Amino acid sequence: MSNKINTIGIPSEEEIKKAQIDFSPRCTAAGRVNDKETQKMVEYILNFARKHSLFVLAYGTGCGAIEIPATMTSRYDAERFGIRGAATPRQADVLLITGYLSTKTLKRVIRVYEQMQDPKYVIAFGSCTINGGMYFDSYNTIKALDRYLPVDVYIAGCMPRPESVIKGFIKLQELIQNGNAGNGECYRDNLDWYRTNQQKIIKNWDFPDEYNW
Amino acid sequence: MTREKETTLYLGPQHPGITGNMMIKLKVSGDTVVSAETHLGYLHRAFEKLIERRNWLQSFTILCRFCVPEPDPIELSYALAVEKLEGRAVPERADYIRTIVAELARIQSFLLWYGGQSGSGGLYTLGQWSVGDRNYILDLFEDLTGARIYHMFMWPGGVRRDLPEGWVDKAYRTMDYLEKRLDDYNKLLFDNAIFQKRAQGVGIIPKDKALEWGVVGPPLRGTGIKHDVRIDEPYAAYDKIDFEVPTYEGGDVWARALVRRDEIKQSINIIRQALDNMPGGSYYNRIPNPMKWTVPAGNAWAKTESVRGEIGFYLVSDGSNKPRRAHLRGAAYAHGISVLEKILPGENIADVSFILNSLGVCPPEMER
Amino acid sequence: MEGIGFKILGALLTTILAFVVGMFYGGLNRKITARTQNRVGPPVYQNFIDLVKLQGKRTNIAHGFMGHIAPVLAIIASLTVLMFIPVLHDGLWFRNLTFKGDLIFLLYMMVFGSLGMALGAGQSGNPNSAIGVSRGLAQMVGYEIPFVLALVSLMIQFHTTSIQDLMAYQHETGQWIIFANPFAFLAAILSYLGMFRYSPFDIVGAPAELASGPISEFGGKYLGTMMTSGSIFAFIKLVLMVDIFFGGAGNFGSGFWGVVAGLVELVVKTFIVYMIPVFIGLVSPRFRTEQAIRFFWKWPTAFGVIAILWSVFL
Amino acid sequence: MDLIHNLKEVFEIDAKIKNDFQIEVEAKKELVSSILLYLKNQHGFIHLDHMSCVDWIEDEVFELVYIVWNPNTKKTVLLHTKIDRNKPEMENIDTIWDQANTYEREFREMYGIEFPGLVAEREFILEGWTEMPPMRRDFDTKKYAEETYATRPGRENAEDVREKIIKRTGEEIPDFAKKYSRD
Repeated sequence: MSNKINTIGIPSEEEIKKAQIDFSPRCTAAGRVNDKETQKMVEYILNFARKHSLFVLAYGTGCGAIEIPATMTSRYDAERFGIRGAATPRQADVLLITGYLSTKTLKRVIRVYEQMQDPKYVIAFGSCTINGGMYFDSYNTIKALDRYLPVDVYIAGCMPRPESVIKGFIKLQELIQNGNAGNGECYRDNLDWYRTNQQKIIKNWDFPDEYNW
Repeated sequence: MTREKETTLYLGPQHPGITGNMMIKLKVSGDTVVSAETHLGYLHRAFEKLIERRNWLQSFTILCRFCVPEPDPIELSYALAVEKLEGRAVPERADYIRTIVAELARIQSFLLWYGGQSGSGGLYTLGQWSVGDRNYILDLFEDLTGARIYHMFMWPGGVRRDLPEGWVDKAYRTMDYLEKRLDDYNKLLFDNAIFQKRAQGVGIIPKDKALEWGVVGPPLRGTGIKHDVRIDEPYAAYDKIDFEVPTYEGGDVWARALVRRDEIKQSINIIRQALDNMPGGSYYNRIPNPMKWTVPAGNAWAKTESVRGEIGFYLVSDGSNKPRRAHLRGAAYAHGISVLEKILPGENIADVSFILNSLGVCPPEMER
Repeated sequence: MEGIGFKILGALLTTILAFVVGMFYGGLNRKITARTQNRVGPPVYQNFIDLVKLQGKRTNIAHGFMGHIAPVLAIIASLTVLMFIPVLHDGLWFRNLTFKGDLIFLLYMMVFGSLGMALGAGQSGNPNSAIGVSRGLAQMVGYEIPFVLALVSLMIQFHTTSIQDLMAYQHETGQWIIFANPFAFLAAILSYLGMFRYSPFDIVGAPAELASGPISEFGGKYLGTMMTSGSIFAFIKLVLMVDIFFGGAGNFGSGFWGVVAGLVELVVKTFIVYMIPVFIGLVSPRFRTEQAIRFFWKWPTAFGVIAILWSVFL
Repeated sequence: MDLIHNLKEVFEIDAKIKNDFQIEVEAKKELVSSILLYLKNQHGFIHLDHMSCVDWIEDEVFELVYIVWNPNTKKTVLLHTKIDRNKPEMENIDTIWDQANTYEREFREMYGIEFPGLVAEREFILEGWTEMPPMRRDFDTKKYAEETYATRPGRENAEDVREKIIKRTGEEIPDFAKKYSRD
């Protein structure tokens, strides 16, 4: 599998080396279950199904959520690509991070992400998930989402228009078909790295008692 | 009925029925809500802190993101407050354009409300229609301001640009189309016996308490109290335009829905009048170089009528090129927390989302 | 023609038919919904894709033993009921285990699937599931009464507890029971609205209220199995309706072409019946639980009582 | 204008007319709750529009603003008061208006102003916050954000982002975007 960058927002390998920072762990093909060499036909069919049946979790984490109704309804109609809403994380495939994440929401988003079942995908909306956007100096929002959750596709813009949202979904579909999307395993393998980052900003990890089902 | 065991139900932050990223902690006995508690902070971006670091014009990029479904009234409140502080005059044409933009914002937000209200009640068809048709309004915005949602259009001293060529005709056509469609919507929603059953007698705000509780906007007019900032303290060109403010008695979800149904027609009427009587002349009383632009020290309180009620800005200047303090009074500030906690107990859990939508609870403007 | 191998083949064919038709109807529902809502909508085979994806999920979480067994119970229930429904009148292939008392048997078995789901949802610990289950059971109490009344009125009127006999009667006289006892039909179709759980009776899994109710905690293959069971159940309900009230399908002999013609007739008839809950669902908001029960105990029950009186005195 | 007269008479404070609809009053912090009660009960200012807080760090004070509105006369009163910034404490008025509770919780969290008698959870908007109350002016949000959150490195040169993307992924610039390109 090539090391081609699947998203625009993440800097390339050379850039990372140049900047001397450790960015999100990159999963190699060996770490993936959907290795195309082994179960070629089955995986092809499954990937086809995965690609055309994306259940999006109904969680508007930020202001980008205002374009989701527009994307889902009659003019743009995302359902023709098999994209539909799912009410709970157990049923969902795609987690949309619609914009900035405050630390309080990030805690819930992590929880939600961990409740979702593999393969699961993350689409990040808007410039604020890429580099903080206009909230670059805000004390309560995170600046680079892929430090805390593995992101499959970034959609740039503030806020992205429904057309670009659909473009993002199509990009995700391409990645799924090629077996390059779905970073659930990657997240589990590098859980320490992600946890360290998460715990740096979320000081209070407790959930209410009734939350633990 | 015997006392059942109470269950704690977390409505949100991830929940299809919530009107934004917030959480309502419900104590439920059977199907009845015993107590409700609003939890906020999921959308806190520290806007007011950030505005203290931006200059007067840069603040606009942040302002419109206060409340996503209707950014324009917030921009307008801020612009009015700055104009009050500085004493800057606004050309008459700008006033009319502002009126049109504010009313278009109102219509698009009402169309979104149609979707929310009917969707939370289980009628998804109407939401698909109205949110789809909302795109026509957003198209008008796009032609006028260059963006669908966030416009940053109404600046201190007027508006950012003049009406583009052909825009007026397009606006007329869109209004005609919408008026036709509204009949369909109303047939589907308001003539529906099940919706009437669901909405009547639910989420009642008592008339004698409404003002004291801080209820504003359509929920207030739904209790029969006639209060509208557009009439009480006219801004923009509302004092030159003839329109009515509908009120209904009852204070329940049904009355609020009726108020909104009538208001959207009034908005169309206002836009038509404003387009008819559009004066010529300048649209912008130019401000000096924004980086050096200072506003005299003082404080100002300006409010406008948004879809969900009055939106006010308390603005303090210390004479520098940055606001000292800009504090938004969101329309939903009282609705979403204290009013909700008062009216939810005793209701059915099926109606929680219904009531949330009819109050127009919008979390980002509560926590900013 | 009555060998055991033949029976098994028939059972398999019935299952496949029920699965395919049920899933396609789900897709058609989505397509028709989309067209009503001014949209293009997903392809009609979308439900199959969804199912493959759900079964292809790499991780599946179950909350305890009942969470694991609940979808199995649901699908067993639906397959069992399917075996006792005469799908075609003449087609011996699709008769399966039909026996003389199947109408009474069905009344019991049709509850079974919901109970399995209830048990599984109860163990997940999610309050949404628990509330959804209690709502579902309450609603079931609501719609079962008119449904039972309707069927009982038919049993009284035609002195039989066998669906096959009802079909034979309709075939012989040429008069559908919808005309012979219209009130029974009204009671049954109204309780069907509740059984299908489309608006206005989708209170069990109401998204805006309870996330998705009992199935909140089911994902992956569990959800897929639930979905399959739901599709088969939808088919069963439709076939039962057609069998009882619309003269059944397949009065063209038991030859190959007779069976094919019968299946075509079945699909046409069930589709028409299916459109009733779909179109009502498209334009109705959701009832509250107590409103739904009150509704069922008012009009459909009244129709059911009238149907019984009708069958006794006519 | 008997409101201004009455305020002068009862509380010995000067009210001044701000504009057609607004009257501005400045009062000592001890008087605030009685003035608000008086306005609410005697003059029909039954609607609490807004409460605000301004940090005047130079003068070492917090300025609290209460904005009340009369639905009959359509007049607004802005009541200002100043409290000591080093030991910020203010009377709790949620017995007069319930919704003041929320504002006061917010000020307690954002400015560290204590309201004795305020019954509510301390955490309102922030969660697990250990720094100084963030809306105080001496809290540097940019510095905090840079220290706390991982940031993505910015551009190194002024190269057009679009060209960079082309080089990296081989994507084409759409036609409509070409006219905004630099060359």
